Amino acid sequence: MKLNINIAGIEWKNPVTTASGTVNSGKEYSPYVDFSKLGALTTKSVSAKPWKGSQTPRIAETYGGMVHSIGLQNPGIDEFIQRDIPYFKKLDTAIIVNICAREENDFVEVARRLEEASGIHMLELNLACKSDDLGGFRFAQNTKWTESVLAKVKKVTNLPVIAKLTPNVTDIAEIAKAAEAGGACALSLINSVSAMRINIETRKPILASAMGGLSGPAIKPIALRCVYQAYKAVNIPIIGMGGIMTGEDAIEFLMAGATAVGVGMAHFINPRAALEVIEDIEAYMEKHGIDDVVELTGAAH
Amino acid sequence: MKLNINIAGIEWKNPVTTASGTVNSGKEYSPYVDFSKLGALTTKSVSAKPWKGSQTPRIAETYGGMVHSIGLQNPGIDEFIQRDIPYFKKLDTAIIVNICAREENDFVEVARRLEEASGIHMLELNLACKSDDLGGFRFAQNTKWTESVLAKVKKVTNLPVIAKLTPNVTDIAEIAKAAEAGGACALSLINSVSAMRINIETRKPILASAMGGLSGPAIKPIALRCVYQAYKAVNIPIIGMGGIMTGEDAIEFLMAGATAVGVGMAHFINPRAALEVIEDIEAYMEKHGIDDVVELTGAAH
Amino acid sequence: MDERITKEIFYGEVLENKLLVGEVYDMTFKAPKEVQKARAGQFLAIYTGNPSMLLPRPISICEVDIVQGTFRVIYRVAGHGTAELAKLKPGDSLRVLGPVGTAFKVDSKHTNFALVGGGIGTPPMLQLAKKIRNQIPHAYISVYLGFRSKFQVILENDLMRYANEVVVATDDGTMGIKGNVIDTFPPDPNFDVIYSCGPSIMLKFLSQYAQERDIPCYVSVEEYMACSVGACLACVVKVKSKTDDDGWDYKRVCMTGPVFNSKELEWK
Amino acid sequence: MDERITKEIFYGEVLENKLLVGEVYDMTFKAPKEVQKARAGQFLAIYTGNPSMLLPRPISICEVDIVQGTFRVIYRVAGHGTAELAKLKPGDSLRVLGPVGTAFKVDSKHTNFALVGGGIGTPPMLQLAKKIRNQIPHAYISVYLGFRSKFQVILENDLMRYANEVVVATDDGTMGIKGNVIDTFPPDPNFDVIYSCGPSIMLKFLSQYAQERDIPCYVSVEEYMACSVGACLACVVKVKSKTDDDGWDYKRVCMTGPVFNSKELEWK
Repeated sequence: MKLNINIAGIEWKNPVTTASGTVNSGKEYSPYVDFSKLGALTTKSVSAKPWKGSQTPRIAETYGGMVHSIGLQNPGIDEFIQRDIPYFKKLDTAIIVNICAREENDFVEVARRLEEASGIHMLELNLACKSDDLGGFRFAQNTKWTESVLAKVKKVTNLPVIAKLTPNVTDIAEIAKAAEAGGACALSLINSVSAMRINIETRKPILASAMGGLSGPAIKPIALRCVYQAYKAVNIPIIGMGGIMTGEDAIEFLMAGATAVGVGMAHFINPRAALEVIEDIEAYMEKHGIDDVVELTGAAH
Repeated sequence: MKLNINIAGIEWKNPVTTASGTVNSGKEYSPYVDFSKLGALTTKSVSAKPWKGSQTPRIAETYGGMVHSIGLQNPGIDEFIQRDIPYFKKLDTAIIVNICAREENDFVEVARRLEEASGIHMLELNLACKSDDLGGFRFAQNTKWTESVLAKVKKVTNLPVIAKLTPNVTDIAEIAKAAEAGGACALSLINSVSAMRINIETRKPILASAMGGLSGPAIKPIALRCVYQAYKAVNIPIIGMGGIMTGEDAIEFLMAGATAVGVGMAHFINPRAALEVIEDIEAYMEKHGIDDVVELTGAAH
Repeated sequence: MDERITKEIFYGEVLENKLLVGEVYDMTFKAPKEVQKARAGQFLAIYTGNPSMLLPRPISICEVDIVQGTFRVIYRVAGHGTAELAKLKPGDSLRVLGPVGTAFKVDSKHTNFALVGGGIGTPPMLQLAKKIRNQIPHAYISVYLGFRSKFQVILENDLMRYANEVVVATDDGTMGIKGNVIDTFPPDPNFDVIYSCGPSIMLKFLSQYAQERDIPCYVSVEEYMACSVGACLACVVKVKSKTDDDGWDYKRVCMTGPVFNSKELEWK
Repeated sequence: MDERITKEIFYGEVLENKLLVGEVYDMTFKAPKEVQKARAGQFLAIYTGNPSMLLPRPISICEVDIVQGTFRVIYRVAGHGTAELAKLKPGDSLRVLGPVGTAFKVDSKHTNFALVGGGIGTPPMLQLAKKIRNQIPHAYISVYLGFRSKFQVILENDLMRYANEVVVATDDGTMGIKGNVIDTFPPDPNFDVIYSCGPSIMLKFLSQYAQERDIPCYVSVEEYMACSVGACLACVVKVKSKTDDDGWDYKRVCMTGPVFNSKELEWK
């Protein structure tokens, strides 16, 4: 039974990674779960300079999910390289570093720094980042911005570059095509869905930033739809994510068109969630006589 | 304590209506709940000609919600007028008829027919309808289409026209503004979120139409965000809906900027849900010493 | 208001909920008021109790006991929702909407009844057999049941309480006749009427069979449901229509059905 | 792998879960293995058991009984999640992550201890008092508690098991001194150290008080949490930083805290 996959020349021992932002760089969860058993570890976003992130409260629970505005707090690429790369070297899994930026140049800058560093296998651009240059919109809310930033990053790195897209668009297919045109080796779908909660006692939004991203099983059907639509639109592989809690969820994503999946918020409910997803996929394949996990990709089309 | 509101000259005895499509024209639920106690009753979409709707399966359960593609099955305006208007006359509530169409002219045609009929208080245009004329997109996925269809309908009717918008857009604020410019007396926010489920045993989408709309408490935070953004963008009232199960949910919508709320899928879990929402709002107002429900509208801004 | 509020969600108290065969459970619960209204063929919309699975599950009434005030339902754990029901223990509370839907109509002029159950479609046949026996003491009730194998057979003995004969077929021949349920019919049937519930492929063949022989045939059909009261139009089925241009129209299983005259259905 | 899997989610068996005062519940549950690791000041992330509310609720450890193998937690029903916990009955199972977070450090050189609890911040003071008493038998432990009214007062008697004195203040004067908890301090305190948990406004004033008098002061702070293990960066608090340009940086309450040296916190 073949569980391993290959995305842009990078071998994953199985089709499961972490969704960026949910396990930081992996260390905090390491007493609970061995991330070396995953196909890949996707880090929290790192930016050129340190970002302090949002004011608190940063999260609010919702029905079957949570809205969050962490504000991409991170120590910046310098400290990231110093602090996390030695840790990654102890792990036996593909390392995907997610990059955030408020302007194109910063995406390029961080990509350049990571190109120089060692022990990194893939980059993932968080194109749900908002930019003042874009009138407060997100990079992946426009085909030109999406293609442009990817093309510029591709120029400075030989690492495969994954484009992580936002579902907060009218037409995910056209954005997916733009990412492919820009040189993305794969798409990560989806980032969180723009949302909010209000505290009816204080009469204020719960999040200090008012709005944030919705994650968790509540959004899984939206994420599946985006993967399904993008699969029809592009030829590059898709890493599906959004509310995956179980192997059944993951298999839905594979059938919708994903080659791999990311497990995110599920870690907060069960730190071993990603491992259990792998086990469940294996059990499903065994039960259904599937020899190679890639047979599941796009099976629902 | 003042619970009644006024939208475009139409008096609602309280700020609660039904979300279109969930209670048909009201009759089926009438053994379970007295819709005369609501501020308004919003009907299922009616089109110029009879629509058969989607193949089955038409629904699939999701975590905290459901995806559905009923395909707007309805008997067409002729039978609607004959069958439902006599029933509406027995109800002591504002009647809002929701209209669906695949082309502008049909919106106009149905509005004209309803203008001639009696016993109707408001119209609601389902601008989440897809159109071949629009390349398969939805009317409310484009500012021009939104404004245009509203303006045309406004020409043939004196009834106030509500624009029901889809959340499946990059920028709900600009669509809201277009609807206001087109002459909408109010916005209904939100229609369901494009989504899907896959059956991992049959390896097919569960819905015959593959994709459908996600409803239920899962989408409430998305709906709240849309209401919050639209409230900042327009001056017309907003009817908030999407996953309202309780009075607390409804109050969040009011505080996000809604003047009224629609209760939808909650009926399937509790046929008395809308009445309980009214009771909960009253209890909240009493507890917090609020004299007029409109004080809650936009309180979180 | 001319409309009166006559219906409401009710709570039943679980008395028993036991594994019958395979993944099939047999649950009895108390709801003295509501059993009075129940008729053979109707179903209950049972809520899972798990807030992540909000929609009720439509489950046929297998048997009602007016004296004890109990419903009996037999259901298969087909997914996570029914798995929640399987967890219920005696004393637990069950949230239910119903009974809803149309009933099997029994014509007192009929004498020879064929009741045909396929797999998990068998349960409603029990209350129907009971009803026929009560209404027509001299009725000759033949029950034909089809299952995958002997390990799935249910209700055979229960049905014998009311039926004159119960004939079983299994796909693999491990019990009764090997083959499908229609293979068990007598060569020259004298059925006045056929009632059935089971997989749609079985209902389709049965419908054909009945039509060829001009035997009235009533079938209970299934479809994904949301509201269970006729409002949402999720659970529709194609029904022949003389006025419709296509010759068929969608009817609601929860409202016009679940029991249909098989002649009216548009079989694909 | 150089990392070893040393931690996992565990299940506790509820022994007692009773209403204490107002909306405050007192729950004891068995988890013999995990109590061994618990230290005063740490908390447990307790799952609601309701699938619509997925995140665990951070709840301070009130008391551990190593012999009985039990945790005691006291929590207020502040929302739907804690309302789910309040429904738990003896024999029920409870899903828990932890103990997590930093502990109150007790310096054996200290003699005079002030433990200050505000409202639902009181519970962790109990295990702390117990720890101090065990570690420093001759310690003089003064406990100062502040509540809205006498109807909210909790743990006064429990604390007397370990404390030399327990002084209560209420906002409305219905019990003890009328006013806030700092009003109950002696005019010339000889505190070697202050420990506290309570509303942030109280902690802020207490921190000021301690700093003016150069008394070490440790406070346990609260913030909305998601992962409880330091990964998600939801539960941050502003901590003074010499290297940061703004003079402060965000630290994780679940990891660097919940117990902080009050001097390190950036009070707004």
